[in-house]
This record gives sequence, C-alpha cells and structure tokens, in this order.
Amino acid sequence: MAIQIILLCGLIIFSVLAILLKDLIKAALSLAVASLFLGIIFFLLAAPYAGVFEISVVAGLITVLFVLTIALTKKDGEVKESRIVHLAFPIFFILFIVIDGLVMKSLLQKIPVLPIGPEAGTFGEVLWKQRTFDLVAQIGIILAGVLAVLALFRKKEEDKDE
Amino acid sequence: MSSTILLWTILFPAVVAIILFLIPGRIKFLREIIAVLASGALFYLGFLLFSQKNLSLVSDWLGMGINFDLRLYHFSAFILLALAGFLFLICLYSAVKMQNHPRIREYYGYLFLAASFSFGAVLANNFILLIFFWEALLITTYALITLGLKATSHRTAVKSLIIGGFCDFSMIMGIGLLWASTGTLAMDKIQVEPHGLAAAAFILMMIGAIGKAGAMPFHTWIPDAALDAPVSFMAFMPASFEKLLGIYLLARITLDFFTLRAGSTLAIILMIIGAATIVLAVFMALIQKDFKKLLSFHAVSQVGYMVLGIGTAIPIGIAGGIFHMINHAMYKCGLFLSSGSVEHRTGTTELKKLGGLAREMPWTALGFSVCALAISGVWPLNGFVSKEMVFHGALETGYPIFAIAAWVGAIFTFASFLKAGHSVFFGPRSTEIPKTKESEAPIVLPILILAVLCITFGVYNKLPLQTFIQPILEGKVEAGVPLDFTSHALDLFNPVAGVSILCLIIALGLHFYGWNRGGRKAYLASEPIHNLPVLRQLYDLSEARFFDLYEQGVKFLQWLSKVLFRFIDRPIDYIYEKVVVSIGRTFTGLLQKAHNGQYANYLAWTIGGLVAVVWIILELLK
Amino acid sequence: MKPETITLLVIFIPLLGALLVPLAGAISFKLRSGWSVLVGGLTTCLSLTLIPQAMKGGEIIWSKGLALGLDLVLVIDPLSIFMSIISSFIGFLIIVYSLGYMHHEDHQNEYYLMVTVFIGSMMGLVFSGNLVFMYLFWEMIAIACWRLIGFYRQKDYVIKADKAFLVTFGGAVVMLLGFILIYGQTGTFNLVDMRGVAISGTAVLLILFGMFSKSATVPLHTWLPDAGVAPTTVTALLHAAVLVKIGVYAYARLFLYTFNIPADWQQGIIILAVLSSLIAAGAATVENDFKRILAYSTVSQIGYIFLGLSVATPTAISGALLYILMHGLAKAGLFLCAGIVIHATHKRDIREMGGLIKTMPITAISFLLCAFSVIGLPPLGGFFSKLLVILGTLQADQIWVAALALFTAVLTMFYLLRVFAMVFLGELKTAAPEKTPSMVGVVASLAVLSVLAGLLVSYPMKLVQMATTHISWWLR
Amino acid sequence: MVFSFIVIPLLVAAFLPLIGKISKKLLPDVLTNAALAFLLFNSILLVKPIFTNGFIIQNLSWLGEKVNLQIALDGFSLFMLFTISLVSLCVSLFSIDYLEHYGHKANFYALFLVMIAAMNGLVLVPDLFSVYLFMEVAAVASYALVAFGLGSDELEASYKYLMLSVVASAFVLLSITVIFGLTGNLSFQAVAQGLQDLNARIVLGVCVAFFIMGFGLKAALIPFHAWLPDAHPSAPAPISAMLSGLLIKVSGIYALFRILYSVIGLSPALSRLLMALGIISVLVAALLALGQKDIKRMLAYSSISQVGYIVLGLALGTPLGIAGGLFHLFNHATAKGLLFLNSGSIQHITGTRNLDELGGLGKKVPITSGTNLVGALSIAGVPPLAGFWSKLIIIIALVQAKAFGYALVAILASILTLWYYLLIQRKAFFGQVREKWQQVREAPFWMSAANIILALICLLVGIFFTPVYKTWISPAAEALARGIHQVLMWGL
Repeated sequence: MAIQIILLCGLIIFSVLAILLKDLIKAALSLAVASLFLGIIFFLLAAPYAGVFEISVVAGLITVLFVLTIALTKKDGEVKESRIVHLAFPIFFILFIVIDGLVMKSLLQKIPVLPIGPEAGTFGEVLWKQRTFDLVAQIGIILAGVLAVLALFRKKEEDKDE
Repeated sequence: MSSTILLWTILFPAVVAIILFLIPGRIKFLREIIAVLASGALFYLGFLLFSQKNLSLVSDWLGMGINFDLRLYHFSAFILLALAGFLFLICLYSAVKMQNHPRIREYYGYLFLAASFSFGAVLANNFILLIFFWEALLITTYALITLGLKATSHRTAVKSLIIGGFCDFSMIMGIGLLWASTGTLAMDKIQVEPHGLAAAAFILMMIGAIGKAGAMPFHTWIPDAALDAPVSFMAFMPASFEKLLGIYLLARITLDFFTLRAGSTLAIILMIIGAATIVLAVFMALIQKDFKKLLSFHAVSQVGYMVLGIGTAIPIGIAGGIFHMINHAMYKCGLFLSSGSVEHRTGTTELKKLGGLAREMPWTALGFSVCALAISGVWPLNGFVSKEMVFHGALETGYPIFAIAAWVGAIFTFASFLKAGHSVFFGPRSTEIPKTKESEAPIVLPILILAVLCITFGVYNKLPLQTFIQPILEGKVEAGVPLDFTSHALDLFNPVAGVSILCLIIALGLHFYGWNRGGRKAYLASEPIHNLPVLRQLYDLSEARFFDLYEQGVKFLQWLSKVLFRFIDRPIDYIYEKVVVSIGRTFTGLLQKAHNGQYANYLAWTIGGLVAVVWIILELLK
Repeated sequence: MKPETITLLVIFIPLLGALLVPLAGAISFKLRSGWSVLVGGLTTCLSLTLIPQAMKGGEIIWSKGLALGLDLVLVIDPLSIFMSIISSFIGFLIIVYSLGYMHHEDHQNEYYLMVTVFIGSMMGLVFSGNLVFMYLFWEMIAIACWRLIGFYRQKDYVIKADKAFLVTFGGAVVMLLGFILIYGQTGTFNLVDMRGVAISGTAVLLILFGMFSKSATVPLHTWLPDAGVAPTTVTALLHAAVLVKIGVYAYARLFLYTFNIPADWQQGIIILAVLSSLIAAGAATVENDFKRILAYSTVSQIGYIFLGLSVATPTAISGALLYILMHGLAKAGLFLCAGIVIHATHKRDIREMGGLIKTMPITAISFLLCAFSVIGLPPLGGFFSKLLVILGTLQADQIWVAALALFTAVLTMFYLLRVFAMVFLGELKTAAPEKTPSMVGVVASLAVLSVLAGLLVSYPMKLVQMATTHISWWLR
Repeated sequence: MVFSFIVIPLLVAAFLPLIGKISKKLLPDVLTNAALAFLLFNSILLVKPIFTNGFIIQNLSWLGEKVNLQIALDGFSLFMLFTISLVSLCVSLFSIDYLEHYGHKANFYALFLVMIAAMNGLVLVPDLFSVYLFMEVAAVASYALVAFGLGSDELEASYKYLMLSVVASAFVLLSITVIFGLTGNLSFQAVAQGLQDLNARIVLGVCVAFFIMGFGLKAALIPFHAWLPDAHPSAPAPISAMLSGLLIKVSGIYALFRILYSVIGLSPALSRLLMALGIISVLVAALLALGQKDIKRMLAYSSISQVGYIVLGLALGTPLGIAGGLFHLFNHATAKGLLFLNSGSIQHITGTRNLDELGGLGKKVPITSGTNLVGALSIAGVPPLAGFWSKLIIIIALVQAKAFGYALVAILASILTLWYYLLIQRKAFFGQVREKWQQVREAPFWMSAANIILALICLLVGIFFTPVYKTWISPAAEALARGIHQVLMWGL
C-alpha cells in the first residue's frame, strides 16, 4: 500500500511538473517519469495490459523521442550539440528496453489477464486467440514509433551528411 | 365627325413637334413655315371642334378604371380654341423673334409638345390622363426656360420644375383621395360635397390648379423666368397657356368635381388666396425696374382676380373669373410680346435705359397701350368688364374686404403700367440706345391682333360672355339665378364702377406724384411707395428672396437631408462599419488572450471541461 | 417549344454558358465577347418568347424531385415572366455596354463569367418555386456581386465588396432561418403547396431581413452606396436593374403570392418602406459622389416598390411591378451615364465636374430623361409607376404614408436635378468627349426606352395587370 | 477485401523506408498513391453490398485456423472509409510536389500510411479496446507528422498535442476499463447487450463523461480544443489537411458517436449536453478565427467551429440531424482538406502564411485562388456549394426539433464564418498585387491538381447533392439512427 501511495504521489508531482515547467526538456522528462509511475501503478493494480501500454508507448518511446528532438533543436531550428543529449539518449533508450522487456516477459508468462470469458488463460493465449486484432494495432504502433524515429532524426542525419 | 379626331388633336402637334425637332438647324424658313401652318391648322381645328361641342373617346389604357378617356364639351372646346389661338400667335411671333436662336430646333419642338400636352390636359376626362398631360407640361416648361441660355436659366428651370412638381404631386394626392372616396376616376362622373377627406382633396387639387396658374405662393419662378427665359416663352406659358389651364381646372374643381358653396370655408380660403395674390404681387410689380419682370409680377397678380372670382362661388364672380382668364391671356400675351418686340430692337428691357420709343415703334406702342389699359381695367376694354364682374361677385359674398383688396390691386396695376408705358414708350427719347425702327410684321401683327381682341371683347362683351362663358355655368348654379351678365358689363353708372374709376384716378395721381418726385424720370415713379417706412424693409427682404417659399423650402430640404443623413443614415452605417467590427474584435481579442500557449492553461481547461461534463451528466441523471 | 423547356433553357443557358466564358477568353478576346453577348441575347430572346404564356394568364408548375423534399420547382406565371424579361434584357444591354466600358480592364474573364452567372442565377431565382432554391440562387447572385463589386481590387474596394457580401449574406441566412421556420410549420419548401398559409410574425421578420438586405432598404442599405466602387456596368446591374429587385420580387412572390402575413407586420413594412425612401433621398441630397447619389436614389426608389407591394391594393401592386420595370430602365440609364462621365473625366465627385453637356450632349440628354423618369414626370415611364403606387397607397387609406411618399418625390426631383446641374451644366471644368458608340448607344436606347415605356405604357401594363390579377387572386 | 483497408497501407508503410533507399522520390510517390487509389476504388465497390446487405462482417482465417480477427462494415463505416480514402488520396497527390523541399518522402509517406491504416482500422473494428488502440496508432503517427518540419514551433506544438492527447487517451482507456469491468466484454455488440441489462447509470454516466472528454479532445471540441490551433498549423500542409480533414473526425467524432449511438445509446440528456458543447465550439471558435493572421491558424480554428456544427447535427439525434452532421463531416473533410492544401500552395508560392504580408495573388495564381474560394465558400455554407446543403440540413433539423436558439446561433455563426473566409480572400487573393509578389508563379502540377479535384468535389457535390446524399449519407445516417440495434443485429 505504501508503495502505491508513494507511486501515486510521485505520479502527481511529476505530472504537475510536466505541466508547469516551461523548459520543454524538463517538462518532457517529468512526463516520462510520471508515465513510468503510472505504468507501475497499473501493473500493481493488476492491469498489466494498460501498464505495458503506458510504459511502452507513452512513457518510453514517444517521450524520449520528444525530449531528444526538443533538445536537439534550438528556437531557430539549428542543431544543438550538447553532452546531455549524448548521455540522455543511451540512458533512456536502455531504460526503456529493460523495462519493456521485463514487463512483457512477466506478462506473457504468468499473468492470467482478462479473467472473465470462456477461455481464461495466459496472456499469451488471450492475445493470440481472442485479441488477435490488437496485435495488428500493436504492430502498427511499433511501426509508427520506428517510423517516427526515422522521421524525426533525419535532420540530424542530414546535418551529419553535410 | 369621328371621335378619333380628339386623339389626333393631341397627336398632331406631337407629330409636328417631332418633325420640327428633326429638321436640321441649317435649313431656314422651312421650320417657321411648318410651325405657322401647323398652328394655323390647329387653330382651325379648334374652331371645328368648338362647333362640335360634344365628342368623347374612351379606350382601355391601364386598366383598373384608368381609361384613355377624352371628352370634348363646351368648356374644353372653348379652352382648346383659346390655346390653339395663342399657339398660332406665338408661332407667328417666334418666326422672326426666335429665328436666330441657337437651339431653335428644340424651341419649336417643345412648343408643339407643350401644345400637345395642353390639349391633352384639356380634353382629358380621366384624372390619371389629366395628371399625365398636366405634369408632362413641367418638362416642356423646364426645357423652354433653359432655352433662355442665361447662366441662371437652369436654376430657374429647376425652380419651376420643383414648384410645379410640388403642386402636381399635391394634385396627385388630391386625385388619389378623391378616387379612394368615390371609386371612380372619370371626371364627368364625380361630384362630391367637400367634407372631411374630400375637403382635403379639394385643397390639394386646388393647389395643383392655382400652382399651374401661378397664384401665390407658387409664383416665385415666374419673375425669375421673366429674366432667364425667352420672352416668347413668357407670353406662351405663364401668360396664356398656364393661366388657361390652371383656371380651367380650378373652375372644373369648383363647379364640377366639388360643390363649392358661396361663403363656405373652402370658398373663403380660395378668396383669401386670390386677394393676397392680387395685392402682394401687384406691390412687387410696382417697384420693378425691368419691363419683363414687371409684367411677370402682373401675370401673378392677375391670377388673383381669377381665383378670387371663382372663389366667390357666385355665378357672376365665377363668370368674371373665367372671363378674366381669357382676357388676361390676351392682354398679358400682348404685353409680353410687345416687351419682346422692344427687346428685339433695343436689346434690353430695363426701364432705366429705355424711353420715348413710341415714335420709332408706333405699332408696338399702340399694342402695348391698349393691352396696358385693358389690364388696368379701363373702360371699355375687356379688363374692365371682367374685373367689374369679379368686384360684383366679391361684394355679393358679404365680405367687402375682398373687393377692397381687388380695388387696391387695381390702383397699383394701373400705376405700374403708367410707369412702364411712360418709361418705355413715352417721355423723352433715351440716349442710351441707338436709333431703331419698328419690328417686323410677324412680331407686330400678333400684338395688334391681341390688342384688337382686347377691344372687341370689351366693347362686344356679349360675344364672349354668351358664346363662351354662359354655357359653362349652365346647369351648375342654382335655378333662377340670372346667367346673363352682359346687362351691366359696361355699365359705368353704378357704385362699383365708380369705385373702380376712382381707383384709376388715384393711380394716375400716384404716378404723377412719383414722377415729379423722381426728377421727372418715369422709371422712378414708384419710388415714393417703395420707400414707405415698413414697406421698404419688406421689399428688401423680398428682394433677398426671404418670402420665396421655394428658397425657404430648399433650405428646409437641405436641412432635412442633412439631418436624415447625419443622424440616421450614418449611424446605421456606423453600426456595420464600426460597432459590429469592434464587437467582433473585442470578443476575439478576449478569447485570443486566453490562448496564451501555456500548456498548463490548456490542460486546466481540459480538466475543467471534464469536471463540468461529469457534473452536468450527473445532474442530468438525477 | 414548351414553356417549361424555354424556362429551363433560360436558366441554364447563362449558368452553363458562364462556364465556357473563361475557356473562350483563353482562346481569344473577341470570342469571349461574342460568346457573352450571345448568351445574354439568347437568354433575353428566350424569355421574350414566354410573353404569350404570360398573356394567357395561367401558371405552369414544373418540378423535379430531389432528396429530402428539396425539389427543384419552377413556377412559370406572369410575375416570373415579367421579372425574367426585365432582368435578362437589362443584363443583355449591360453586357453590350461592357464591351466598350471594360475594354481595357484586367480580369475580363472573371467579369463576364460573373455577369453571366449573375443573369443565370437571377433567372433561376425568378422562376424557382421552392424556398431553398430561391435561397440558393439568391446567394449565387451574392457571390457574383461580391466579385464584381471588388472588381478593381483596390484595398478599400475589396473591403466594400466584403461588406456588401456579408450584409446580404447575413440577411439571407437569417431569411433562410425564416424559411426553415415555415418549413417547420408546413413540412414543405414548395411554394405551390403553401399558398394561403398564414405564417407567424417571427418568420416574417426573419424573411424581411433577407429581403431588406438584398433590396437595400433602411436599415440594411448602406452596403449599396458603398458598392458603388464597382465598375459602373456592375453598379447598373446591381443597383438599378436586377439585384435590388430581388428582395422586392421575393416579397411579391412570398408575401403576396404565397403566404398570409399578420396585418401588424404589413403596417410596419409600409412605414419602414416609406421612411427608407425618405432617409435615402435625404442622403442622396447630401452626398457628392456621383455614384453614391445614384445608389441612394436607388434605395429611395426601392422604398416605393416595397410600399406598393406592402399596401397590397391591386393598384399599388401593379404600380410596384411597373416600378420594377421603369426604375430598372431609368436607373440603369443613369448609372451608365455616370459610367460614361466617370470613364471620361476620371472623377467621381460631382463638385469637380461641370458643363459636360457641351462635350457629351447625348449622354446629358439621356441622363436628364432617365432622371425625369425616376422623378416620375410624364410622359416618361416612371410617372405611371410612382403614380399608381401612391394612388394605391391612398386607396388603402394610408394618407400620411402617401403624403410622405410624395414629399420624397419632391426631394427626388431636387437631388437628381442638382446632380444634373452640377455635372452637365455650368462651366466646363474637364473637357471630355463622349465614349464609344456601344456605350452611348446603350445609354441613349435606355433613355428612349424610358420614354417609350411611358408613351406605350399600356403594353407593359397588360403584363403587369396579368401578374397583379394573378397575385390578387391568391389574396382573396 | 475489407481487410485490405488496414493491411495494404500498413504493408506499404513497412516497406517504404527500404524502398526509399532505392528510389528517393518516384517509387514512394507511385506506391503511396496507387495504394490509396486502390482503397478509394475499393470503398466505392463496397457501396453495393452495403446497400443490399446493410452490413458486412468479416473474419480472417490464417493458415486454415480461424483467428479472432473480425471487422464490421456498415453504412457509417463505409462512409468514413470513403471519406478517408478520398481525402487522403488528394493529400498524397498534393504531397508529390509539396514534399520536395522537406525531403525524406519515404518516411513521410510511411507515417502517412500508418495513420491512414490506423484510421481505417478504427473505423472498421467492432471492439472498444481496438478502437482505443487504433486511435493511439493514428495519434502516434500524427505526433511525428506534426513535428515533421522539425522547427522549434513544430516540436513545441507536437509536444503540446502529445501531452494533451495523452490525457485524453488515458481517460478513454479508463472508461473502457470500467465498461469492461461492468460488462466483462469489449466487443460492441456484447457491451451494448450487457449495458442494456445493467443498472449502473451513475457509473456509466461517468464513463460517458470520460468518453466525451477523451474523444472530444481528439475532435477538438471546446474546451478541449487548445492543442489544435498549435498542432494543425505547425504540420506540413498535407498533414494539416489530414488532421483537420480526417483525424479529428475519425478518432474524435466517429469514435465518440459510434460508441454513444451504437454501444451506449444516446439519451436526450446527453444529446442536450453535446449540442451545447457543439454550439459553444461553433461560436467561440468562429470568433477566434476572426482574429488570426496566420492562414493555417485561422483554418484550424475554423475546423473547431465546423466540428461544432457536425457535433450539433449528430448530437441532435433526429435522423435528419444525423444526416446533416454526417454530410457536413464529409463536406468539411473535403473543403478543409482543400483549404489546408491550398495554404500549402500559398506557402509554397510565397514562402509565408501571414495574411498581412500576402495580397493580390488572385491574378497571379488563379488556380490556387479559385480553389481556395470554392473551399471557403463551401465551408461558409454559401450555395450552390456542398457546405450549404449540409448546413441547411442541420439547421432544418434543429428547427424541426424546436431548437430555435441553436438554429439562430448556427446561422449567425455562419455569417462569422463567411467573414473570416472573406478576410483570407481579401488579404491574400482579392486585391491588388503587391510589388513583392509580382513574380510569383502558380503552384506545381500535382499541388494544383489536388486542389482542383477537391474543389470540383465541393462544387459537384453541391450541384448533385441528391445522388451523393442517397448513396453515401443516407445509409450512414440510417446506420447511426438505428442506435444500438445496429450493432445488435451484427450477430457477432
């Protein structure tokens, strides 16, 4: 219970920070943290599916992308090379992969989600038998994410090319 | 005779007008010949129609009771004949006088168009048809005045148009009221008691009639036109045509359309207008220094006698009024034409510059003298006869004040004509103008014809009174009232005639007093009266057009327009231009300020919106 | 051909023909001019062939079912035929005049496109017997006008164009709301099915917004004087002949022909009409811009037409319908005269003009004749219309209204003659020769037509009478 | 066949980055446009079956085994599919030339196609959670696309968009979860059935409120609109057209009303609430649009205002109102798509979108100017263009439902609408040419072509509104008007 309260407090604090901070980078980072907390809360509340989603998509991929792109771009659109960026990118990327991997693993193995319904089973079963369609959407999301990365980082590549 | 002749009476002059308009300006004589011949033919047609008496032509026109309805009967035939006669004389006169006018094509065109419209107005037996022709005359009047080619001609033309338009619109209103109350527009079918709305209709139609005739206060364009318009126009329109038409209609109004009782309020209003016109206009005439302008004021003043006569609503008065109309048309036409003759030879009509022309222009002088005496009411000329009848009529109403006004008018009429004649034709020969000679025959002839007519109508007054006037009144007055006015027409030995003659003597005295005072200069003969204490100020004001209703009306219109524009139109526009736009801007500005780009702000709205939606839904569910 | 076919042709020839104008313009200048004149001429001729149908007096209803009951209904009766003839004829004259007037302007493709669209939409409006289609054509006209008013593209001109568009569009959508209210009451947009239906005061008010804004009646009139920035041909088309008559026509079609409106509202309209007439006449007396004066004069004259229709006695109605014709001819003439003068002197302020009668006599005389017609002097056509309106007003016992209307007529005389005097008389300030024959010819023919319309008034009057009896029949 | 709406764009999108390595321009252009043209063709082919059957249910089997891949197509979905295909085809045509100066066409097209696939998916799935998922897919793609220009404004806008959108998604997800908890199911049919038997009005009410907020934010209803005026103008013009023309309608309006009508059932109270939201949007956004200097910002506010109309019509709930709302949805999609593309043309031509700097382009760029005029007048509801009919139908429906106040405001707001479109016209096109723009030339071929196609659609739909209405609008409106019976009869 205590953990939950801490998480909730963290969630609120970081959410508020995300909202209030005028520096976009800091705001985005706060958002990422908040989302992370939220994902964990979902997870603890036995709503792992939502939790996965929250962490994987919102907290992870997209926020990170934004932090980076914002950090890379000054007001006039020039590329800003800074150390923080170099550090932040690997850190967040690794973090994202680790968390995502852990969550997915645990989800697929042991959690019997969607308890109601004729064929209650493991998440994997549900995912494949009943909610096949969501898989398509997941593929879409991943595709979108990848493509977004490609698109948003192209400027950097271009700059390097030049 | 087929009744289509009536249509041709109207169309023929119109066709002639178009032909005359189309003849190129370079071709000489042809135009004059056609004009004289055509007007002669019309004059002949006038006789022909007069002998016919009753003809009528009805055909469909606009529907709704508005028919093309022409009716010839005694009265209209008489007026038609008179009109045609004057047209003929004017054409004859113009043949020489206007020969070299730069816009001669238009002149004849308008002349015949005006004739066409006048004939139409006289023959019309439907009010709409009447007002159609009646108002159309405004255009020809307008056009003819602009032919004066003076700098102010157009201004005067506009003035005549607006005054005339005002009067005619009043008449439209009157006709409308009459139509609304009687349900018919046929002129021979209407006979109503002037009560209530019908009284209003009477007054409105009366304004139309006396406005055309040029009674006060609708006269003010005439003196201006005297200077700005061709003199033949003055002889043509204000002197003859308009008087004939205006008084014709006034007589029809009082005799046919409405039953005007002697001494009723409406009759008294009419008499007041008549009396006021006589006196005020003659006072203005007296002091004029220009021959034509002097005549023009008389043209106004004399209308007063006619209106007064008809306003008495007593047979002798009415007959006097109508008779005065035809008499006035003759001598005033003659007077204008003789002034034109003088102008033709000397190039001026200013009294100061003229003098002693009688020797060089004897025929003109003779014609002028006869006409001047006729207008002054000297025995045995026609003016005497008709004025006496009017005096009798006025006295019979029981309001001697009107007769007195008429006599005052007579005094100053004579005085002013003594002054005019004295300054122009008699007295010492002016040195300011070179030696000259009598005008050409076509100019002199009409003057002399008119002079002869003046004498004839005076001496043989039986002829006009019995053939023209009496039949008009037949059946219109109470039974038993004598309709033979010839008995005392030239009677010198009755109190009324005595007073009239006394007036003439006073006038003579005044003239010679003024002449003596003015250093024996005839044109200054009116100065003693001009310089009387109160009169002097009034004269000055009137010179400054203070009493000119038109000027005041124009000022009023301009003021009203400004008020309407500034206080109604512009504020409305302001609403579109400024108020709407600024309201839009204000709202937009407020809302835009709310969109300040702060994420926190936006999120707050979102959350707030959510809370509101939840709350509303829960409220609604209760 | 059957009248229905002719009517469809009359509507669609200009509408579809308009689409070909830019194409023709792309090929050659002359082809486009020829094509526009052909379209205009054909429309006029075809609408003239409907006269026999009008004289028969009956009506023909043609309809084509569309979704949601928004059917295309055409009503071919004396009233619509009368309007279509006037509009197409004056439109045609204006196209001819434009050949000279617009000769050197840019954007001519757009100009002719919009003018033909205008004429086509007008035809559609006149014949449509369905409220929605009426509105549709109504707005199409507004679009055409908007482009045409801002034709010269100066900044303030375009602002004025926007103003005109917004005011008329605003009025029209409010009117649409009124239409829909009626639809809510009757369940149909088809005018033929709604005859004799009594409608509420609210609906009347809403619809009046549309009519007054289009017909430039106080207090929705100020866009019209401002619209004088358009090419003169357009202002002639807008102000005189066609555009401002739309509201009036709609009044006749809706409030006389179809619906029963509450008596109080009728009285209100009468008073508003006559006040509008007076106020605009006052404004015309104060203005100094040639075209603005004429525009205010139009507002004033429209007041008479509304007056005639709203008092709704047969005399007044026929007067008002006749007014549409007479004012169309005369005011188009006045505007086109103004066009010639402005084109020649490059000035618009009448105080800077003068004495032009010496250099352009035909224009001056035409102007004067048309002015006389607008004033209402016989024997010109305007006399009869004004007379009948006023007599009809008196028949309806509206004595003071009639008196005010006559007073306005005096004011009209005053300001129009003032313009004439300041522009054409007096000292010659800017010598300028008359313009091309096509321009002067059109102006002169309009003046002559005004005269002829007065002298031969019984012919148009027959058509008007047919329309009036048709309307009056429904009144009873 | 129906499944191709999702799969084809996804597949193409997946391969595009690779193809982009081979051919930078030609192949991506051809492939994308061909795919979209195929979809459009496909959607037209589907009209007949829908007309005869009313709906189509398809299950996909994979390797002989029936996998639970189910899609449902009815009149409403088909109408949306058609709209999406039509507008996106025009947008991609436009992009052929427009994307030249952004570069990376392949990436762009890939994201673009993902977004389309997601929208198609959203329209086709009969399942609450799938709706949420596809909504997110489309959203993710759109975040990236909004920021595609990589300027700081674009990124900031995209960030705001993302941040607000996430809030919306969270609430939608929350609501779905609650409904799942209540009924134990997620498919439309089962949920609809389940909710009927359930007496949980309060909870359901809160769920609906979350839906309204979540989807309302996607649809940019006031007061959930704030992200839109930043996001839409920042995106490249084709994406603005997609977002304003389609995305807000699909992930906002379609989702909201599909769920409200077909799953939960629209109660009169809800209808009133949504109408109020709609009318506020109509009015406030119209006023806001009036003050804008940036063409695209003005268009963005206009989108909010027009969405208000659509919601007004749909929320009214009468068959006529629904028809009007849907018709307006279509008309707004085409016309606003056109206008945003057009603003792209303007930017391409002059390099600016600031109204105060533009002026008199009408003479120089007649096609851009003419098509802009058509689009603007259509949205403003000026006949004979398409927008007129839809507004007319909405207002008729309002009056028929005795909602006079709404009708009056809707009418007055259309005057405001015309006002600000006239501002664009006046300041950009209809005036004298500025010195600065003497040398400008008409937009390239494909941009003009896309503009012309959309303009023609606005015009022709207006003129031939009857067949369009009968073919597309009326089946869609019937599907919605049937309420939850529509999904119950699917028999899933």
